[in-house]
Amino acid sequence: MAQFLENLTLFGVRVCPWPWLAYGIAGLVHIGLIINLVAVGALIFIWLERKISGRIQDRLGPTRVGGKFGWLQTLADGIKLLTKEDLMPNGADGLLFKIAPYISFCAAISAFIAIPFAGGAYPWIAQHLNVGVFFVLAVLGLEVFGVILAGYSSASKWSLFGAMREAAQVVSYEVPLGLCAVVPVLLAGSMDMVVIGDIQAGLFTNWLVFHDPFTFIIFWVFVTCATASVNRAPFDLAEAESELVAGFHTEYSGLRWSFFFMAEYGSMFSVSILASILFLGGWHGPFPITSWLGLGGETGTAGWGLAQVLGLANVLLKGTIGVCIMMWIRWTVPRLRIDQVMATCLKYCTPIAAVMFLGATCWHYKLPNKNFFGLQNYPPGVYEVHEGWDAQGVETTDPPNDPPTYKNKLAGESSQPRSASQVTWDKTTILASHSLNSKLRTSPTTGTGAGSPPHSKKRIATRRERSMLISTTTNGLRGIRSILISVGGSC
Amino acid sequence: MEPASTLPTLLMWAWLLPLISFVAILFFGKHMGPHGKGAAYLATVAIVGAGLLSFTALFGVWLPNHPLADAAHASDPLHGNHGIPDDSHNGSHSDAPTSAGKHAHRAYHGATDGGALRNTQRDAQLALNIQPVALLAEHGSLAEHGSLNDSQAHANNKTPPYYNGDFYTLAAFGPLKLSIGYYIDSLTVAMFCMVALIASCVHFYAIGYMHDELHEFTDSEVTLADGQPLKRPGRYHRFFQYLSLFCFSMFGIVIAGNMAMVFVFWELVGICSYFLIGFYIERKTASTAANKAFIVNRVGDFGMLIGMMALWSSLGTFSFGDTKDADGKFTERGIFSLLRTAENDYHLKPAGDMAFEGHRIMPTDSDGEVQSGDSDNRAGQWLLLVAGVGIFCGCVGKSAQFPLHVWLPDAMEGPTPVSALVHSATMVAAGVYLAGRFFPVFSPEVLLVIAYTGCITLVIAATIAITATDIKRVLAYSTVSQLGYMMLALGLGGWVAGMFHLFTHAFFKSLLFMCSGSVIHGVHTNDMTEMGGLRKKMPVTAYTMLVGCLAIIGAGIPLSTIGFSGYYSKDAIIEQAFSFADLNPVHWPLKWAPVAGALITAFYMFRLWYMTFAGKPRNQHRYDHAHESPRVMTLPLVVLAVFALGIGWTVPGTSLKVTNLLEQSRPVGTLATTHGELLPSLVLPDEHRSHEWEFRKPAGIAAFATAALGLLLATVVYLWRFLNPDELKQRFRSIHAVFWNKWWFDEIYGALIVAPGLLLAKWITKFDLGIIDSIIHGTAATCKGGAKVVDAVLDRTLVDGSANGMARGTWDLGLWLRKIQTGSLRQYVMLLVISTVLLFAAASYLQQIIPGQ
Amino acid sequence: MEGIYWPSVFFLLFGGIACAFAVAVLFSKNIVRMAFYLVISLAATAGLFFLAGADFVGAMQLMIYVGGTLVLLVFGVMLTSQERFVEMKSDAGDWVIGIFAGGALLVVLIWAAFSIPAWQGMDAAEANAVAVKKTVTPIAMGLLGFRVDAPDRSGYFFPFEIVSVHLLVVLVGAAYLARAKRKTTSANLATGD
Amino acid sequence: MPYFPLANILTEPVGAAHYVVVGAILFTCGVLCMATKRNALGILMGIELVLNGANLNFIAFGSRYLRNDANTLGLDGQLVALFVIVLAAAEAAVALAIVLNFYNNHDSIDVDRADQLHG
Repeated sequence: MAQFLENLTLFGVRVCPWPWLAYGIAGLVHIGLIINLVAVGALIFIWLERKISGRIQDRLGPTRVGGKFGWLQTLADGIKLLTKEDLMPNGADGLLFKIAPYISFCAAISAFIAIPFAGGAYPWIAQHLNVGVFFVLAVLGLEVFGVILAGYSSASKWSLFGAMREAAQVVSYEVPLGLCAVVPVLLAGSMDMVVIGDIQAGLFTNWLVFHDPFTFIIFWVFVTCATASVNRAPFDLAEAESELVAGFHTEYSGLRWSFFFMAEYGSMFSVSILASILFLGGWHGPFPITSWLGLGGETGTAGWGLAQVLGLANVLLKGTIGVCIMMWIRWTVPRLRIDQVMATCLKYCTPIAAVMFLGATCWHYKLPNKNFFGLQNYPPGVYEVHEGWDAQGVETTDPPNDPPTYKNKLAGESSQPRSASQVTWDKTTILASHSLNSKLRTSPTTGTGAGSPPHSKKRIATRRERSMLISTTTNGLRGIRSILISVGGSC
Repeated sequence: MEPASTLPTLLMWAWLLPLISFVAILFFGKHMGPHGKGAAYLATVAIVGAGLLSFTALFGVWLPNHPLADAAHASDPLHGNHGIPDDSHNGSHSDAPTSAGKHAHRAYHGATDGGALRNTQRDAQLALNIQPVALLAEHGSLAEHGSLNDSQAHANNKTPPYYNGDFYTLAAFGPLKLSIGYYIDSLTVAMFCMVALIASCVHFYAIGYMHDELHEFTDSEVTLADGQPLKRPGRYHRFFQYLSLFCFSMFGIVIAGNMAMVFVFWELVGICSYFLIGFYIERKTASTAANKAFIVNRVGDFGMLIGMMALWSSLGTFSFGDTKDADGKFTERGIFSLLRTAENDYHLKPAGDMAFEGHRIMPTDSDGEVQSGDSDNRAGQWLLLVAGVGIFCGCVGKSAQFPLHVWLPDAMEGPTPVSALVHSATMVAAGVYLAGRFFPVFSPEVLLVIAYTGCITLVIAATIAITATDIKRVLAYSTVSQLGYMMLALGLGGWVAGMFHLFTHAFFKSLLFMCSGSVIHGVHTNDMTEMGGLRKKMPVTAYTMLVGCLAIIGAGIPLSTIGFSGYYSKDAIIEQAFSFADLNPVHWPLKWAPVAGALITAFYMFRLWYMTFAGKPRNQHRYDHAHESPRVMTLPLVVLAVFALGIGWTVPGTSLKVTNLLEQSRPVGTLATTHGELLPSLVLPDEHRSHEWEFRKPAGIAAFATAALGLLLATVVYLWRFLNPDELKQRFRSIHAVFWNKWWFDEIYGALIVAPGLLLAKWITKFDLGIIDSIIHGTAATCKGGAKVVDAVLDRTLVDGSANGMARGTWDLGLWLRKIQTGSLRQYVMLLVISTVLLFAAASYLQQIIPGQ
Repeated sequence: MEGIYWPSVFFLLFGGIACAFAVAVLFSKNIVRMAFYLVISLAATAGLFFLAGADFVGAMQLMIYVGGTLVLLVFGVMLTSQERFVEMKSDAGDWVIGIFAGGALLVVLIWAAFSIPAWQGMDAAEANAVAVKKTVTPIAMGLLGFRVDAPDRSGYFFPFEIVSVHLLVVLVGAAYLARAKRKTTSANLATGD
Repeated sequence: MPYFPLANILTEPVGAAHYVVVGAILFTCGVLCMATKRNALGILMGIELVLNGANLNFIAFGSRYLRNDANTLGLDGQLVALFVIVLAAAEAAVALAIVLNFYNNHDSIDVDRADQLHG
């Protein structure tokens, strides 16, 4: 996005004369999109939840507002919430009470920063992190912070109990959740969600949930833990109405209360998308329709755009289905007791996840590049680890006449004017990360540093990264090494 | 199938299976099935598996690669060289001792196909007994040739085919290597099969026999202080655990590739027999018997250690076989090939170092008065004598030979399956097996010792068996007697005869013991005087036992090839004895003892059978309660009966028979008539000579006649009751007393060894208490007094003073420092910060004021 | 705007936030607010880590410190959150001594930091020439004992294992220490205490 | 006297020294927290601040953006920082357990009450 803006010229005039402006605009656009996604998503999901719960309970749900299905019901609720009085208890800690909902909301939104909505060489993602999975889990863990602060600052016993339960629960469930998430990372050899999604291209048999029996089991553990970590029924102990009135948000009303709900639905959506990317193929449908139709191809073409939009639709659809399943569970399964919740985590989820992790590792070691269906059609790039080091740990130098790559362009090394179609892609760039750091450090020089020759051989060597191909089709020592490296890549 | 690799593997697993079973039962025995019943199945499966592997090794690997004599003469290294006359040795043996005229046997002169002829004759004679008259005639003609030619002209037999190597090297101390190795020839394979087969039968039998142990066991023979019989938990799984270890140990001896390993497993067998004999450990008799077996065996093992040391110090190796590299060159020579070198025509000759070592033990003997051989050689011969007799001492202990035979009858205290195993295939067989294995090391003098030992043993044991009334005790002495037969056969040079008797005896003796166990199981007593007429109650036991009895007395049609298994082996031994006595008339007892033994054997065996199964019941109560044993016990009896009947037969249509198999592993250099070096008059005949009609006829007739006479006597006395045994007992009271009291061996040992030992121990105790202790007490008192002085002068003033001073100083310092320790965490942190800053400041200041920076 | 070096701007931003909220932690009286400020300070520190090229460590800082340690901390706060503990004042004397000692320490440290020329930083061109290197795989390989970045340096496999075991022991020990004590006396049971 | 390059901080890259200064401030704040807070949890927070200040130094000395010469710690700095973080988590768990125990026994989390070890 930023690169696009940076090079965008309208009528011969560069739209963004300064790189920082391009970055600023790109950031604003991303933020706007994500906030819209969460907020509008929450609107739809709240309506959907009411409809689904109605149908499950053999009634109609909202029917009045907005026509036949009551589809504007949430909007009406929102207006009602906006007009409510903003109450704060007398004994409350004012600052924390006010700031808590925003913390939850921000955490829920932040998770979307690293979530890709369409893959490929030029993924649709706000910030392409090479530790994406890790980042999303970390940020989701932050959400609990708002809940705890809310519980504490409300000066209410109900709230405090809810917050305490929430803290215990989320902290416990992060362990099996992380263990589950490590398995796709291990199989892909990368924590980059784009890579994890892209290795599942092709038929649905390539989805990691069908990779082997262990991933199939661990997918369900992941679903359980994800449900628990976003505090949904049957794990919604923090807001157990029957015991704690409304738990941590007992004292909240109006817009602050709705922020908590937006955060909840946002995080539901984000863990559903996370599950779909990690296990269910992400932006790849069950059948490779895009490749059958001959879509895709050069970046920036219409076919490519259509394929990306299809991928976006896939992600959103899978996420929505995940959210719907969570609703289905909520209105079907009774709430557990807190000790049952903890037992589920500590006695079942964690050991199962650990054993399945081991099993998946063994499978990967014994049958590399093979899935449950015995197919061998993972793209070969899956098991390559691309770094600037070869197997002996020696930094590799490039042949001088390598084609310019994405990395080079990002670093502003090439003086040629770039359009998206001219960029040559190779395998390495899929994994090429442009972290916050690299962007900050290199982008200001793109304008000024144009045309400057490479400084030294060392610089070329360090800038260009070579792929380290680890053959996983042979067993023995090399197989072990591949495991080590994929574990290493996943750590 | 490459035998060099498959044989060790197969036999190794056959060997290890019982070990696995043992370990599994050791750890999980109690939890295997109800009351540990699964342990029995595990042990049985293990031994049956071992048996299957052994038979696979025999029929699948050994026999296809080593065809028996008839099948391929030329390819067989054992027989191949018979046809090749070795002229080079004619000269060297021309000065061989006298009595050449008596050596009127096969003389093979150069160019003819004499070897093939002889083989054909011999095999035909053994197998079918065709036309003895014609054979006699041929022998006669050959004998004339022999008188013309030198009797020693035919070559000695080479090393038999074998495979040896190491499974695992435990340690190597210079040239001495301690390893778990294997030495596999046909004897090994056959022993494996025999041991596994009998042990399998014993296991099956024990499953039924030991069922008492499944639940709480009431030992009626042990009375507690309150008069109640002992009650204890059953030890079913423990029994099978020991059985497995026992089989493992026996397999270990058989497969062992070196003396050290033999010794290790030798002792393992000993400890297993200790466990099993003392299985009813609460019974005083059982624990005493176990101790007795163990201690008596130690006496023999002491001699064995001496023999091993003699061999090791002079030969420098423990290994039996030669180690060769890929090119067939020797890398390391074994005992056998060191002592019987090809240069020496495989005759026993002391190795180079033995003369030197021999001087150590026989320093005065260097001025030899015998003309044959130089003095060095004689010294070496003495060392060989020491080594051979030493090794044989071990065999004496293990195989219960005179004078160490006293433990075996007492070993009856163990459960009967153990007796069956100990008396047939494992413990006592180990001794005979070792004697057979070491046969190439034994010089003629040693063999003479062995022969006399066996001779004495067989007669004494047989006489004791006549009077014994305990059914198992009769069988026990019969075992001792039969072992005497084996030793006698080995000592007379009849290697195949002795080993063959080991095999046949194993089958019929285990059969007899298991039958007796079945009887005991049925009537709950060992005492034959309370039995009688049981034939009707337990027919299977009775008739299988009858088969066993007929086998042990060697029933068969004389001078034919039809008979029970014992017929073949015992006749072979007697033939060998006749052959030996023919050359050495001085040693006439060795000729007549086995004949007399055959008579006594027949008598006491049928005495046993009649007293047990025939006639009228002597104890009606016991008779009424008698019952046939369950099928799991009788089935092994039938199996063993079949083997006891037919183990000596040739498999129809083939040349497969035990003697032919054993012939394949005939020890190196034993197929020639040899002479003693120390006793020049001693002549050890070639074993094949005994098969000549000249000896076959009298031996066969004598054996048959004596056996028939013994049988008749037993029948007269115990079945028809023409003679009242009680009257006989009264009439020959003194002889009966000798026999009944087992020749007073136990009493003599008690008076000669145990009592002086106790007396000596008492004296030494007095010495210990009176003199050594007083010295120590005096020293202690002196030290104590000195210490008191030092304590008063040095310790209290100097040491204590300084220590107390330091302590006081520390105390005062602590009191002062105490003020700083306020217990407040925050003050500590503050102190840390301030002192850090001060340190920084000091360091910076110092850096500036120190010159040269 | 053209001359601005953006990483420095972000450094100022994050560093300022970190320092400001650290000071806020110091001077805040309310224990829960202290925890809250601490979270912000630590998150800003994570931003500084990102800025220094240690993206993995930064993510770890977010996840473990901000997500884990502080949750524990807040948990403890709530377990002990009675009015008398929420605000505990220290002596004024402590503050005075503390400010002086701490100020001296700060001065010493800052003075030391700037007294080394090599730590002053590079010029812009030189800094731009520094290669972008990813750290995740090298760190992971380093923890597994293979140093791909500096083959002559030793790996961290053994410390990694020790720390793993250490963590396990610590967590078990902590659970043991913090377990609920059973009141065993019958008097307590009778009074329902 | 050292040179304080604060004037052109917006236009020039920062160096390790700047990071060290931030680390020093965090460290000092942490130490003062430990020295002045009576609340045991406050002291824990001080410890966390101190550890973070130290971590910042490790990262700074290991970063090639701040000090691109042969003497950087390289990845070792990051690895040590990782260990510090992990150990800090462990330490926090134990310290919290101790504090809770202290609270259970003394009904207080005032460290000034924990002076049984005074001399």
